[in-house]
Amino acid sequence: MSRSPQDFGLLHPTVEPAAEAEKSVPSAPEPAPEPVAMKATGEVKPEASDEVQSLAETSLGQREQLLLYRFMLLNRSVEDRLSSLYRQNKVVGGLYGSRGQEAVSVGSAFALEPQDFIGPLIRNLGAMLVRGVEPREVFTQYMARGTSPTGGKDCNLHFGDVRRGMIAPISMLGALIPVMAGVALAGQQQGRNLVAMTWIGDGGTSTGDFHEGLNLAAVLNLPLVVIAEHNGYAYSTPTSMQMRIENIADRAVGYGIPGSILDGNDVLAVHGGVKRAVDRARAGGGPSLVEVKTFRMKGHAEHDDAGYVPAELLAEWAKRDPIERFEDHLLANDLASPDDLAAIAATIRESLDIEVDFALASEMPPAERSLEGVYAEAPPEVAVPWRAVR
Amino acid sequence: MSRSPQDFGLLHPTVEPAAEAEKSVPSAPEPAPEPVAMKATGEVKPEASDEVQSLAETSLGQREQLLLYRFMLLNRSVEDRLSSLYRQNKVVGGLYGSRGQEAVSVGSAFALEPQDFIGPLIRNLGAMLVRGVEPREVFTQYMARGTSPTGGKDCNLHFGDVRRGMIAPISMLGALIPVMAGVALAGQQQGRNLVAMTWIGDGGTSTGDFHEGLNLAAVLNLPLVVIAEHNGYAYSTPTSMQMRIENIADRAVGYGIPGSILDGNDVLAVHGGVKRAVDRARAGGGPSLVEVKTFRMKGHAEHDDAGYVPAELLAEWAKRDPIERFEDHLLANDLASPDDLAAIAATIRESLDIEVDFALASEMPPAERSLEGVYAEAPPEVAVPWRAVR
Amino acid sequence: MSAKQSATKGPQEPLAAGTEVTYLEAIRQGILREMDGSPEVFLIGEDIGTYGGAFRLTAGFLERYGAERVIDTPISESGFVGCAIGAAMMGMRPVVEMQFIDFIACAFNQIVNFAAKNHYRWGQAVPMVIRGPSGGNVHGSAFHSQNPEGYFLHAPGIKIVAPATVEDAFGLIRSAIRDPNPVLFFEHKYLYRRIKGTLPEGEGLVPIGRARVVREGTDLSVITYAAMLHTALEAAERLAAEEGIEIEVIDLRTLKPLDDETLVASVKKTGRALVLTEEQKTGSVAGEVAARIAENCFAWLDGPVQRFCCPDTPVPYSPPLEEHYRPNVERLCERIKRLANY
Amino acid sequence: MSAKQSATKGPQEPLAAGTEVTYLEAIRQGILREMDGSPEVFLIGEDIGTYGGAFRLTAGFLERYGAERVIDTPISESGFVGCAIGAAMMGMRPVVEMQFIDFIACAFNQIVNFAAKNHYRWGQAVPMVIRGPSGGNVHGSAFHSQNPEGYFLHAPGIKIVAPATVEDAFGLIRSAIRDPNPVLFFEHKYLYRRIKGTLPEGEGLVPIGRARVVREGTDLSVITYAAMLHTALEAAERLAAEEGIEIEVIDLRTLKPLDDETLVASVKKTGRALVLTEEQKTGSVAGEVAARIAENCFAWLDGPVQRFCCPDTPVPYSPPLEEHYRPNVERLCERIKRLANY
Ligand SMILES: Cc1ncc(C[n+]2csc(CCOP(=O)(O)OP(=O)(O)O)c2C)c(N)n1
Ligand SMILES: Cc1ncc(C[n+]2csc(CCOP(=O)(O)OP(=O)(O)O)c2C)c(N)n1
Ligand SMILES: [Mg+2]
Ligand SMILES: [Mg+2]
Repeated sequence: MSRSPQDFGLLHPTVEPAAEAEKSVPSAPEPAPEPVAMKATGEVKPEASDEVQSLAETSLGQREQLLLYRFMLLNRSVEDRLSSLYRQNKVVGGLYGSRGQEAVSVGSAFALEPQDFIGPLIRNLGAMLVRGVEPREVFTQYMARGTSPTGGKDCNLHFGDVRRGMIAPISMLGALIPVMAGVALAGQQQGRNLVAMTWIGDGGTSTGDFHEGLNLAAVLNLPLVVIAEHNGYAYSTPTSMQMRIENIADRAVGYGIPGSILDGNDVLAVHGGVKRAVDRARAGGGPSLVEVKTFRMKGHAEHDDAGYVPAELLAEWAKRDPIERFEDHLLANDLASPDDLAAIAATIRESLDIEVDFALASEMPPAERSLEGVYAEAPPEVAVPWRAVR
Repeated sequence: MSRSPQDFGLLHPTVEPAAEAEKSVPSAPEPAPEPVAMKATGEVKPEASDEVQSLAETSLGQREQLLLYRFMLLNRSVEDRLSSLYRQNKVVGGLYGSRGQEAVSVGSAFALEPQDFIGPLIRNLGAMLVRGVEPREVFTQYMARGTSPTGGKDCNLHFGDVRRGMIAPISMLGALIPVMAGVALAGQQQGRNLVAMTWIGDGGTSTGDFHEGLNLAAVLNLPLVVIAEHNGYAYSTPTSMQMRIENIADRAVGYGIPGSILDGNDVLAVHGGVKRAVDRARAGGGPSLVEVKTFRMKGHAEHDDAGYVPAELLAEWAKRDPIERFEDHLLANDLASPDDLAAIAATIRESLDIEVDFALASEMPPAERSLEGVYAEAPPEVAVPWRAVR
Repeated sequence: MSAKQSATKGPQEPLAAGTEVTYLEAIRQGILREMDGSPEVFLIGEDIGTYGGAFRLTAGFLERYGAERVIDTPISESGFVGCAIGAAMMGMRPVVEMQFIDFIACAFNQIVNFAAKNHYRWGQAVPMVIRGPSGGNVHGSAFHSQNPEGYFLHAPGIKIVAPATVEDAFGLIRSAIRDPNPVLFFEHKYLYRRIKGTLPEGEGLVPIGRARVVREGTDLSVITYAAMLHTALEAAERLAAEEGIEIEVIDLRTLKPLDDETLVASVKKTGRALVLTEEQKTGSVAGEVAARIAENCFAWLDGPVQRFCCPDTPVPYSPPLEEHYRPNVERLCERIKRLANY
Repeated sequence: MSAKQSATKGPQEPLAAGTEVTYLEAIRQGILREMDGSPEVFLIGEDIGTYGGAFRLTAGFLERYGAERVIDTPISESGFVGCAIGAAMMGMRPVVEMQFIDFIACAFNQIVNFAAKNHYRWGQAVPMVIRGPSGGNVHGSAFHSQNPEGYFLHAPGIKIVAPATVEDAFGLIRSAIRDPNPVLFFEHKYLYRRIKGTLPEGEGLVPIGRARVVREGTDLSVITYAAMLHTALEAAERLAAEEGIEIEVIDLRTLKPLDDETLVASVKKTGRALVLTEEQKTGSVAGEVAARIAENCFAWLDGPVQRFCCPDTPVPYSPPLEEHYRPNVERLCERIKRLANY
């Protein structure tokens, strides 16, 4: 299926690569593009309860693959900017990143349709970018400016936008899963044919809400895709102290839903595997639990030097950097030239200059705003016409 | 292993059958008794992730088997008395029973040692009896009398006694599982070599606390045995609307702990299977999830006529009545004569007359007691000497 | 009365205006009308479909609205409250049942951190109702008798409603369902089948946020809600007859946001205030009300603002204990007399 | 100071009496002494072992006490609070860390329904402490800045402690660990490294349930706790210097059970009371305190009992918003002046 940035109202215009100039109309599907193979480097092993995605094929064509690349690079670039803003004391509060996990957020969100919904966590900036979040929204949020999506009321990636199919999390891990199940339920009730997608860390799978949410979604057969980001640690806690199993996907067994394991540092593998879960959900097959094996390449947050992570482990995973791997793939398969990639990087750089400047130039919010908006005056609008519910 | 009622400070003396007169000293193990086969009538099928206990063998000798019988009959008899007290408006509030599930409570609790702990739910009267609860404690509780174990402060089976290794539940299902994990943890820390056992309904396995408790117990490798009573319904909700899986034991997969399935209407199968889990826990093998297949033969509570349960299903399960099956087994294997069984029934009847009379003759508590005891003045005593914890 | 009989089983039809109904039936009728009127409204909870709910409040709803709008759930309060939150953000109007309101504790995080704060944080409304049987006097013990309003009073973004009469039960459940915010709707189980009233003409909406002066008086204001309203009214009649003391009785109806205006006006008139609730005293709604009166009516007060609540213990089970624990008419009259003579 | 440096990393030794320490170090030292003294005391929570806790409060404890007494858990607040409850019933003395106190909402049911009610229901004590960083002023936004005391105030069986000084932090954590009841110990994260004090000679125990008159005064009582104590003291000094108003400042220290005696004595002396807390106003501890004063000091009051709290909104993130939201010295002085001149 072909995607176009406008499907999601994507991105600052200046970062569109030239190749993206003529865009397909969202509703007009293109002929299926040639699958393009990517060299498998992941070490993911099949387990009794899991299906392992082949890394050697994809349904995505050149244009989509370049989009994936751009989103991953944008993800990393935004976070790099944030890191330097953090060092300049421009970030208010903590800074959380997803270095090394960009393929997860980007590859999975890319498998969605415009009507679908995401419920991203703090490490899913990539997914939000795919849904059309502008970098300035992220910069202003982290810098607590009045122009931020929450007007300075909430921090970091804690903002949503139902028009772009995006629900904001709360900090309490796990809580978003039942909420996204509810989004999926409403989609069903409203005949919107949508899929709800959310993410959870290895650590987050220990929460009661993970269990209650997935079980409820399974019983009600809701179109929910939960992506478990197995990135080695929950803050300082290694996965071995979080659960007594190797593969989070095994938890799917207890809910009677499909569980799969993907190489989370291979954006095509993520996209392909998640797409299967999304398609199944949309076709009425109910929820899935998709485990992606990846690694958190920085500390829990910017202040955390992650001294508890063995250097060898980091070095090992550095070799599997999802962006570098994908670059190799694009180059090796003649999907892009070094110049093409450099051009993408350059446009991102330029656009981020503008975005950061916008945020820096933004005022802090007016103090009295703190008193506004506790209660809603009007309900949310129902986005689509109703089908008969009786 | 040989057990004697005194191990648990058991039962009203009058209900001891004659055969029980000479008892072994708790610490003096008898030679292993001959295994006695019981005719398998359960329909429990093996599943990929499960081990199925053989119903055709047991480590229990005649004396223990007669004890099992007596506890099951006592369990049912106490509940029958409660039903008639309920009809006479003597019970204050709701009445909950375990008809058809007696083998579960009795068989599993019988696998414990004196130092072990149970955390029973409302349908685990049998387990409490095995631990030494006197019927009068139950009658006075249900009748809200001042002589009840809680002095009228709490209802039904909501009482505990750490001296008898018994923790009281709260109504919120699931909550007891992490608490019993804590009992197991303390046992480990204190070097008490104890096993903690608790029960949960099919419905209760949907709660967040089930997940958090079992996962924590698994990660900490705690000596906890959780028995999932798969009895067809959670109030009016059939298991198919509670979970998308056939076998609750499958949930063990997600915690990396052994899961097994037992015929819950075969007290020997329950005892044998649970004993294995208990032994494993005691030996340092960590927690287990033991599913017992059984059926709730009455409504959720006495007021519920269970009109939502198909009559055929009830009829089908009536054929597998755990007490009748065990009677057949005892008779067929010459472990008891009809007269022996009648004698046991008679002593139970007589003793329950006394117990009910005691409860009926008990006063309601004095009103001012309602104000006492919100805060503890002294901590609980640590029951055993400490081993060095460092 | 045949209309009332149909109430406890079988498919439901809206009953005609003027029909005499119980408090429980009024809530059912209110939900029924909202469901008929708005396809967004749906029910979710344990045993509400096939069984019709532990108190049979939704008996017949499954047949009438189908399984997509009457959803039986696994035992997972946090899960299905979360699910309702998600659906609400999508424009649905979930009405969640707690089988007993005590179980709301299991969904505490979803309610106070997700639902309550959402609109403030990022502007997205969460229009939903969580309702269920609360309160004691039925010997339900510590976990089937609680009044959890005090726990939620402190959560900005939540509304809390607790009707005391049939008319208010009907009008407030309808308003709660229409409100664009998360509303906790605490029904008093003791009232379910013990009080009667009449279904109104028209929509019968009762606005959230407005208290009601149920009985006018000049000597002292008793401020209360839910089952205790009836205790207050009984005391008021007795004191009027026996002592000539004229009590003004105010039914709060909405506990959050509180209707300061009505409270203050009453206390300024009477000069004395007693807050009567079934809660455990410390950290209660009664405390909040008393603090507001103390702050806003100081110059008008002829005696201390007093609270008459349950003591700070869990709800005890045995009848003599629970009776001792709960405020009753006798003890209320004594307190009022003392305060009136302050 | 080398003693203070060792505080943030590596194995811990008890520091000598007389050592100057931070509020955070005082809590650590208190726990350390209790763990040294009682093998029943153990710690459980997320990232408290290897990492030493998000605020490094337990840095070095794993090395000192081993993994059996410093237990890193999966992310499961309800699970590990429940686990602590079970262990406490067995005679252990668990000290549970909430990484941020906000996550306590996930364990609400275990706390208010299991731990709090247990002793009343069947006589079994549950001696445990749940502690963690609470409070705002660090731009932590809605989920890393909360003051949840108002939620728990209503739970019979719970004790709540919130120290404002280094000495109290040290003495109260020790008393909390020794108390045979479940104690919520709310540390104020803004104070962690901002205030200093001295480790006492001897055990330094501070009794739970006793407020402290921190500054004597004659004109008006300001009743407060935690970080707001320091705001109150600053205002008191300023008002004494600039206006000649002598404020009596009371630090509650224990929020449940409240020390009515000390409160009432102070207000009877000064005739005016202002309750200052960092909570959102409605349903707050401040409301309970105000209600008690209004009830017990009526005849002595020369002005209305007032509350100065945060408004009823979630904690906002951006600095100007959060500053506007929080009481500060300027606005407090204004309020006090108005009340003093009432
Ligand atoms: C219920 C809850 N408890 C504790 C925390 C504090 N906390 C924030 S992130 C985190 C670790 C999360 O680990 P994981 O779920 O694996 O996600 P990752 O950070 O690795 O992406 C913790 C403990 C929280 N946010 N929510
Ligand atoms: C958290 C929670 N929610 C709801 C209830 C109300 N409730 C009591 S028993 C019950 C059904 C329990 O079913 P199951 O766990 O299968 O146990 P069974 O009754 O079959 O033994 C329900 C819903 C409860 N006790 N706790
Ligand atoms: Mg992780
Ligand atoms: Mg069941």
